[in-house]
Amino acid sequence: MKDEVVWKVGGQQGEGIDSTGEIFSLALARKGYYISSNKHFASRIKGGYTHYQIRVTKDAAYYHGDYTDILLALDQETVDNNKETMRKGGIILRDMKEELIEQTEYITNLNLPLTQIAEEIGGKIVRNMVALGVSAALIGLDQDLFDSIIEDKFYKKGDTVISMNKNAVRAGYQKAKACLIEGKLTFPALKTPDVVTSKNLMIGNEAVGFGALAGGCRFLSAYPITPASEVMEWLKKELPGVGGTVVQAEDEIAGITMAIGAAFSGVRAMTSTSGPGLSLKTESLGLAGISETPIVIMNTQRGGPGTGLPTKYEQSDLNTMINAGHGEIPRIVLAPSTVEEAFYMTAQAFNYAEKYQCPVIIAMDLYLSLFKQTVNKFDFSSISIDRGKLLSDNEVEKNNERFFLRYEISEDGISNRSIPGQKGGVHTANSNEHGETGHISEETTTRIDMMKKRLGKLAALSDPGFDAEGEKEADILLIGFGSTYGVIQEAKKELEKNRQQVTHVHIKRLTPFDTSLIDYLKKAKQVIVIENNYTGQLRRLIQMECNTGTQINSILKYDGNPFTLKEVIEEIDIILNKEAV
Amino acid sequence: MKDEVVWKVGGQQGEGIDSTGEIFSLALARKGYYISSNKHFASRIKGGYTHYQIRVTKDAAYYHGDYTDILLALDQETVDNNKETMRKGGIILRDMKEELIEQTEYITNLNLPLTQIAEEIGGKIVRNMVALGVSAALIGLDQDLFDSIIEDKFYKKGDTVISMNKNAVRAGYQKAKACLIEGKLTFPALKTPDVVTSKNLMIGNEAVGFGALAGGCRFLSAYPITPASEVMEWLKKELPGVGGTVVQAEDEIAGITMAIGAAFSGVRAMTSTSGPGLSLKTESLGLAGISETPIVIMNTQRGGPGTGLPTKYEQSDLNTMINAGHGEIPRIVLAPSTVEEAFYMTAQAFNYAEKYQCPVIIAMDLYLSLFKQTVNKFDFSSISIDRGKLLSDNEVEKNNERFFLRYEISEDGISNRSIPGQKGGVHTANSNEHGETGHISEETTTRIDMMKKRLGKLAALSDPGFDAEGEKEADILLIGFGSTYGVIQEAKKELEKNRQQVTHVHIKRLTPFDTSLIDYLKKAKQVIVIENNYTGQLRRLIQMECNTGTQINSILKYDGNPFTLKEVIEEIDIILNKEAV
Amino acid sequence: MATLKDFRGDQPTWCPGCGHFSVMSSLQKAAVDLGIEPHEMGVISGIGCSGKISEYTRAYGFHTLHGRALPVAQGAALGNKDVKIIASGGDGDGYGIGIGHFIHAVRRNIDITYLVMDNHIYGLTKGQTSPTSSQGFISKTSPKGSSEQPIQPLETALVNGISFLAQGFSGNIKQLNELVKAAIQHKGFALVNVFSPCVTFNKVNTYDFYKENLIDIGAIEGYDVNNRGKVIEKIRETNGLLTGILYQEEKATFEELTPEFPEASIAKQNLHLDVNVLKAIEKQFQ
Amino acid sequence: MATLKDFRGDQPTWCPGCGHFSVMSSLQKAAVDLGIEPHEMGVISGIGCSGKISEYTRAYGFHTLHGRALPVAQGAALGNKDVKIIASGGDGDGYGIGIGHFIHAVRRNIDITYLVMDNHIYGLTKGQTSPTSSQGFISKTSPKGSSEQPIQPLETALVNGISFLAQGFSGNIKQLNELVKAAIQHKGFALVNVFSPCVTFNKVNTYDFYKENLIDIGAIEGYDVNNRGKVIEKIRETNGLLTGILYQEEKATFEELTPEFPEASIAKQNLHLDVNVLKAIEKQFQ
Ligand SMILES: Cc1ncc(C[n+]2csc(CCOP(=O)(O)OP(=O)(O)O)c2C)c(N)n1
Ligand SMILES: Cc1ncc(C[n+]2csc(CCOP(=O)(O)OP(=O)(O)O)c2C)c(N)n1
Ligand code: SF4
Ligand code: SF4
Ligand SMILES: [Mg+2]
Ligand SMILES: [Mg+2]
Repeated sequence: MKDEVVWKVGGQQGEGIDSTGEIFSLALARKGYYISSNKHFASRIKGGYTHYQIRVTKDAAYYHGDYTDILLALDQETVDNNKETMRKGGIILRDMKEELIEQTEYITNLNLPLTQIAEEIGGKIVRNMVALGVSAALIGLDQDLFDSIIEDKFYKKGDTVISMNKNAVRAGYQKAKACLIEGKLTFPALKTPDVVTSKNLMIGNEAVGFGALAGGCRFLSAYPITPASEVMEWLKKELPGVGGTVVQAEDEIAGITMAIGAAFSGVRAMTSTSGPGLSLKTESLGLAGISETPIVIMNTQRGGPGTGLPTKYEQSDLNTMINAGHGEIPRIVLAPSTVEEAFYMTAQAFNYAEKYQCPVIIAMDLYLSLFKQTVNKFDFSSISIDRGKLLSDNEVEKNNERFFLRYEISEDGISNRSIPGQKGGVHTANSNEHGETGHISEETTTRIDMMKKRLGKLAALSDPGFDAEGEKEADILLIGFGSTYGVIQEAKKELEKNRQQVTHVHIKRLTPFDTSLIDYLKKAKQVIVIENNYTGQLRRLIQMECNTGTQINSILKYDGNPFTLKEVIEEIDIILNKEAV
Repeated sequence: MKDEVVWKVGGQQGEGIDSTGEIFSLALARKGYYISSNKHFASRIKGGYTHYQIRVTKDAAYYHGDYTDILLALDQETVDNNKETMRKGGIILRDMKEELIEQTEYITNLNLPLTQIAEEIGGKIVRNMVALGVSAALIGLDQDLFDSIIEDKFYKKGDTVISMNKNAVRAGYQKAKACLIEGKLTFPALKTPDVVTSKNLMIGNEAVGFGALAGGCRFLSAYPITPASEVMEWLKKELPGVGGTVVQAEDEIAGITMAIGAAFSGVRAMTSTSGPGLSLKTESLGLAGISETPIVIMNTQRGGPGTGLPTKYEQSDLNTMINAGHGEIPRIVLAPSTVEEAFYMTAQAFNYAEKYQCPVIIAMDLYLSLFKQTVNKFDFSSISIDRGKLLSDNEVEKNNERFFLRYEISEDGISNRSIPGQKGGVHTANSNEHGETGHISEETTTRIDMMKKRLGKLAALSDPGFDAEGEKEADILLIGFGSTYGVIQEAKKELEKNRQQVTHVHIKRLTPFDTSLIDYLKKAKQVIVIENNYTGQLRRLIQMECNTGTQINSILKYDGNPFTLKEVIEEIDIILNKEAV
Repeated sequence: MATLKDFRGDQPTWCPGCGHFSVMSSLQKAAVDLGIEPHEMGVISGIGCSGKISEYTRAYGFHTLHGRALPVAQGAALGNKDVKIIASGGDGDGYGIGIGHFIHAVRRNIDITYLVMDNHIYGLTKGQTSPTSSQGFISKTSPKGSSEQPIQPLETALVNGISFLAQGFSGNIKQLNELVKAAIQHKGFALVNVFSPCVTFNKVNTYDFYKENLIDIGAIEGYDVNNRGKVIEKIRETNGLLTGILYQEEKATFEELTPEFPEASIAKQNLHLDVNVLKAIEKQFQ
Repeated sequence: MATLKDFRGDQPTWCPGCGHFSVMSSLQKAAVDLGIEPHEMGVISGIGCSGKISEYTRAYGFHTLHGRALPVAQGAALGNKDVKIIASGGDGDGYGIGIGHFIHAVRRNIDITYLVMDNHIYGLTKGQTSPTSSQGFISKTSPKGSSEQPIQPLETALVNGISFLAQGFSGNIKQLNELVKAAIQHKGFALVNVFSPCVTFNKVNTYDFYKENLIDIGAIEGYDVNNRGKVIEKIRETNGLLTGILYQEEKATFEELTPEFPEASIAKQNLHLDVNVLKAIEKQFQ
């Protein structure tokens, strides 16, 4: 029995690759398996090679795997592109008139007349269902695996369509089962999970949207952009149900400034975008900073710069998320490393924004944003809503000065907040330097006070800024952020097999940076930062923040694709060997 | 005799403070003196206290001085605001009916009936001329000091006006001279410069404009903003004369993208702005980077963030100039430290832009941009124009492939460039990742090649990135950038009086950073970075780039005003004493 | 009931005689006349001399960025529909850098009032040509005369479906006050364009110029304030030198047209959702 | 003389049936018809499916940023007036994020041609509501119907002084070719708005829809292509569903109106100035 199976379907865009992959993964998620997936697609609307890779695991995993166990190849291009990725014992399943089972030492070629079977049942349209049936049998699951999904998916289309699809699955299933029973084909079955609880299957953008909703967000204004649009699209459906609204803005600047306006009015507000949009929002980020308006900005990184590689993966917006904008503002940049974390961190982002009255950026990346992963059912009771120093109507009304001291100098640098409509709370929010009532001031003393207030207030943010697994005194310290989490985890396990002491630090908050990392840097023998960009932005950030003089190695990849585990291990080996010389 | 005089005129905006200061400094520049000046003004159009401080020195200086020797106070507010700044032996000159000379041990109060004298000659309008005459006498210069300027300034208004003004000067002059001669008043005269050659008197924005013109810039598109507008305004007057043009764009994004279009067409093109505008240009900076279009962007820093302190001085755009923009691009950021350098560096910026085919930012600040300084007459013959790999029509025509390889992979990462209209040069410039002809490509190998090409090409830039005055093995290493140059120079001299070995490193190129600084960091006993912002952006940049682990101290000021020498010295003392404990 | 004094904010630093004074007092008077309290109004301005209106008016204010008053104002209006939102700024702010937001705000028709102080110049940056400056206008950035045809904000607004359009003049504060009042009372996006002379930098579009050239629509026979086509024609004919309520219609707002737009102000929604509500939403992922 | 083949660039990846194919071939054919060589033309596009025209047309191309084709194009046109500059993009690109540049380009009247492929949808990002989508339009971002009135680019251009305005349809490539040709020949800013159906994401504004609803101005009696006011009226009457050259006039360009605008292309100016020229300029500082 196996702990995992990597299943992949490939073909041309428009051949239903996506929906096939989704049905497959949802079925397994309902059975309690963990799913990590990855897609390859071209930046065009129709046509072009595409594939959908799904790793099914008994235990939690956050990496879609280097190898393929079952390849469902809808055309020859899929075979050509993927045959090198086949793992020993794997099966390449092709749709061919001529049935064939060819077991080589390494893999099995399995040609089945999928189209023909489908046509007998109801048409080529159910071909992928036949293939799913074959897959279920190979993995060792039941033939009713997809039944409930078929029912959900086609309930509007009626019983005929439903039973046609179910039949297609069964036909494929029986075909494969027969081969297995007859011993023409061998494939070890997948172990069942220890605890069988069905899981959520979702993309990171949905998790961000849902996290926002659960975290009290009631307003989103944004402009469409790949790979961020799903946040807006999802919230457009869901926010009205909880008393909120979504505005499709005319551009990214309007996207953020409308959100700032809504936040000023007292609403938890957000905008979502990707690199080019973030660049356009740069000036307005400063507005939120100096006016101390709490907003949340989701930025999902894609291949840059310029229009770059809009449908490819990269982690190259770190510098700009942390630094962009003239002058100096307080900001918080959170980097979730899994889809699950994207949910909770987004909810938390709104608390941070209101508590510290500053912009909070959620740093996602295309991998986290777009590829479906399983997530344990959410613990909604763990989500609290803390509005910080936002005063109630009654509290504000107590003020009987002419102006409310919206920017009152206080010990922690955070001032009480009133919102339009509240009696006693009149003030001017301002992008100009201002005094305590918010009115313009160019006094040097005021300037100094306000700078200290704004830039000092995050000092109180003492939550840990990274997760560390392993000891400080490590042979190897691996550091990453964002969606490299899964692959670094597996690299750590691999290296530990050689009895090396490996510590994995994953940075969760890029700024304010948690400099307790210094201890790890000083004690580790080898420090390696693993990230998907050219210049080593995270490494350089660590150098700037920690200033330890520690020699830090980089493992970088910037070709638009995530690391494979093999690449990471090889690069680590090179670094270790270099040192050994 | 004195080596320097600090002269200051103050009053309400609209009282001719500016023109008084300008006539004064121009007269002295013509006599070969060096001028450093500083203005204080409010962010409003009329009214509000303002002053103009001018330091006249026999030898070159780049700092306007801490103290005042002659204060021309047009109102009581000026006296109140400045009396603490008076240097021993100084004179406060007031316009009062009642004549008075009151010599205290520390200063002299000199009340003269300036208005009355002016009215006798031709009206209150020449009051400031009377005051200038007084000033000339006090400093020990001739009464015809202002004659040529009066002639230049009023030549359109005719002889009556000219002689009225000259008479006003003389009247003031004689009044003061009489007091001096009679011994009622003492003030040591100013030494004459060793070499009497008249100098240019200009603001940094004019120097940038002129440097651009001399450096071959023929197109500027920009949007008005304080303190950058003078670049556009000056070039609007001057570019047409040399075959260029200026477009006032509808916003900053159009400002930079029009310049990119013009650069694409083969013109040396530029945009000029300040912080908020730079923030808006962030996305387009990336366009220039990935499309390898050579453009120059002048950013003059003012008080940030947001609208901030638009008429105040700060050095807080460093982070954003270096980092802003999603994804990764090659960029050069040059930081002139004097008005003179602003001229030569701007000219050079166009060579860099074309040689490396990337955006070049000129990092100015409000102090450098707006306050008049003397500059030695320019050595125009030192300016060369190097268009890099821009091919001639003939060279391009040799290509008979269907497409020109605009992004050809080459050893130095820089490709030959053709421009529209050139036969044989057809290609697509692109903000998407692209292959050698410029057409979109998502191939991983192309991506890797292009990233290496773009981000590697600045490796060849080996010009020194900083100026060092002093030894590497210093007791104290002072580091700064931009307009702190002058005050750090004088601090070095002060400290050297105590026999301390002081080295002053002034960073001239913020990126690519010249890491030969590492040597200095490692060898100095004390490292102190002096800069005008809150977070120590230059210090942090050095930490990131040099990663030496050296303890670096910061001296920071962020109240909107430049450092005084006194502040710098005091802060250095605190640091040194802290260490001593 | 609030009085004029209640609406006075910081001490203005505009040049004596600046047209912006009248716009500000018209707004303050309109609020008093309409029985609005300072805390029930939000004045959201861009950057420019004009933008300082949010400093000088005592109300909830937001002095935003150059060109961005409108989107901030729209966000604030959607966030709390119980507050009267006034967006405000200059010609450069609104019709130069901000023209994109302007057109989209017009067609979006959210319930706000937009006051533009149109002095045909960039005042705060000390006198550059603005998008409403006439062709040939001489300034620091067009020392030999501007080469561009001025933008036509009134017509642009009309063709893109504006539901309330008025134009006033700082030299006629009585009328201006009425226009601002009507604009605030209008449901939907209401623009009041005000000729508000810059006495320091614009020596062409002066008080005298407007006194001589403005035509009040009251004086035009058969002027039909509900006929969009005819209004456009009239504006074209008179080179835009009209004053009064130029166009008005009843029109559904964005809020009304947005499905399920919350009845109660969004700012007052309960953020603490029942776990069952969240679980019901979660179902779609299972 | 260049042939159609000379203008073919990269292999298009548009969906089969996409309206953008016709716009591209019309441009290529117009260039051939006018005897323009590929190296004498610059195609400057924004980002969108439409923006890919600069990939698929063999000419000097610049595939810029979303919404920024126009300023880049204007810069390029001013830089070298001997090259024919074609700016191009989609409705989202040009009338959404880019509408500000559009209006200012119109009033600036630099000599370029602007081709907008208007499919009333955001194509490349997979089907969101665009600024020209009709009210009530259903898409991913307006699942219950859009709440905004569509933008009116034709009228907006006309009221702001456009000197050439045409509208075509991808289903009528013969006419489209003529329109593009006329636009290129026009001196000044020329807009060709093209109804260019997105067969994948827009099921409302289809070929059939346009075939049924478009009126050619050739079929309208007494249509006066020089009467701006009347043209605006006509567009309003027909809800903009007109094709043909809708408006044209001779008008001085920005280049002509700009004092001392260089005679020779700026790109060809000598950059090496004589020291005496520089010294003469330096005098002002002494
Ligand atoms: C992004 C940005 N660009 C430019 C500026 C500089 N700026 C401040 S106000 C202004 C123009 C003011 O003109 P207008 O909007 O007409 O207002 P007025 O001063 O005439 O009332 C400009 C360009 C800025 N603050 N921010
Ligand atoms: C600054 C920025 N925002 C958003 C995007 C994402 N984006 C790419 S194309 C596009 C819209 C395309 O629509 P349209 O301009 O109508 O062209 P079409 O694809 O319909 O031809 C958007 C929003 C981007 N690339 N850059
Ligand atoms: S500069 Fe002009 S607009 Fe600004 S305050 Fe003065 S008069 Fe008013
Ligand atoms: S998505 Fe629409 S616009 Fe894009 S290529 Fe396909 S049909 Fe054309
Ligand atoms: Mg103005
Ligand atoms: Mg479109």
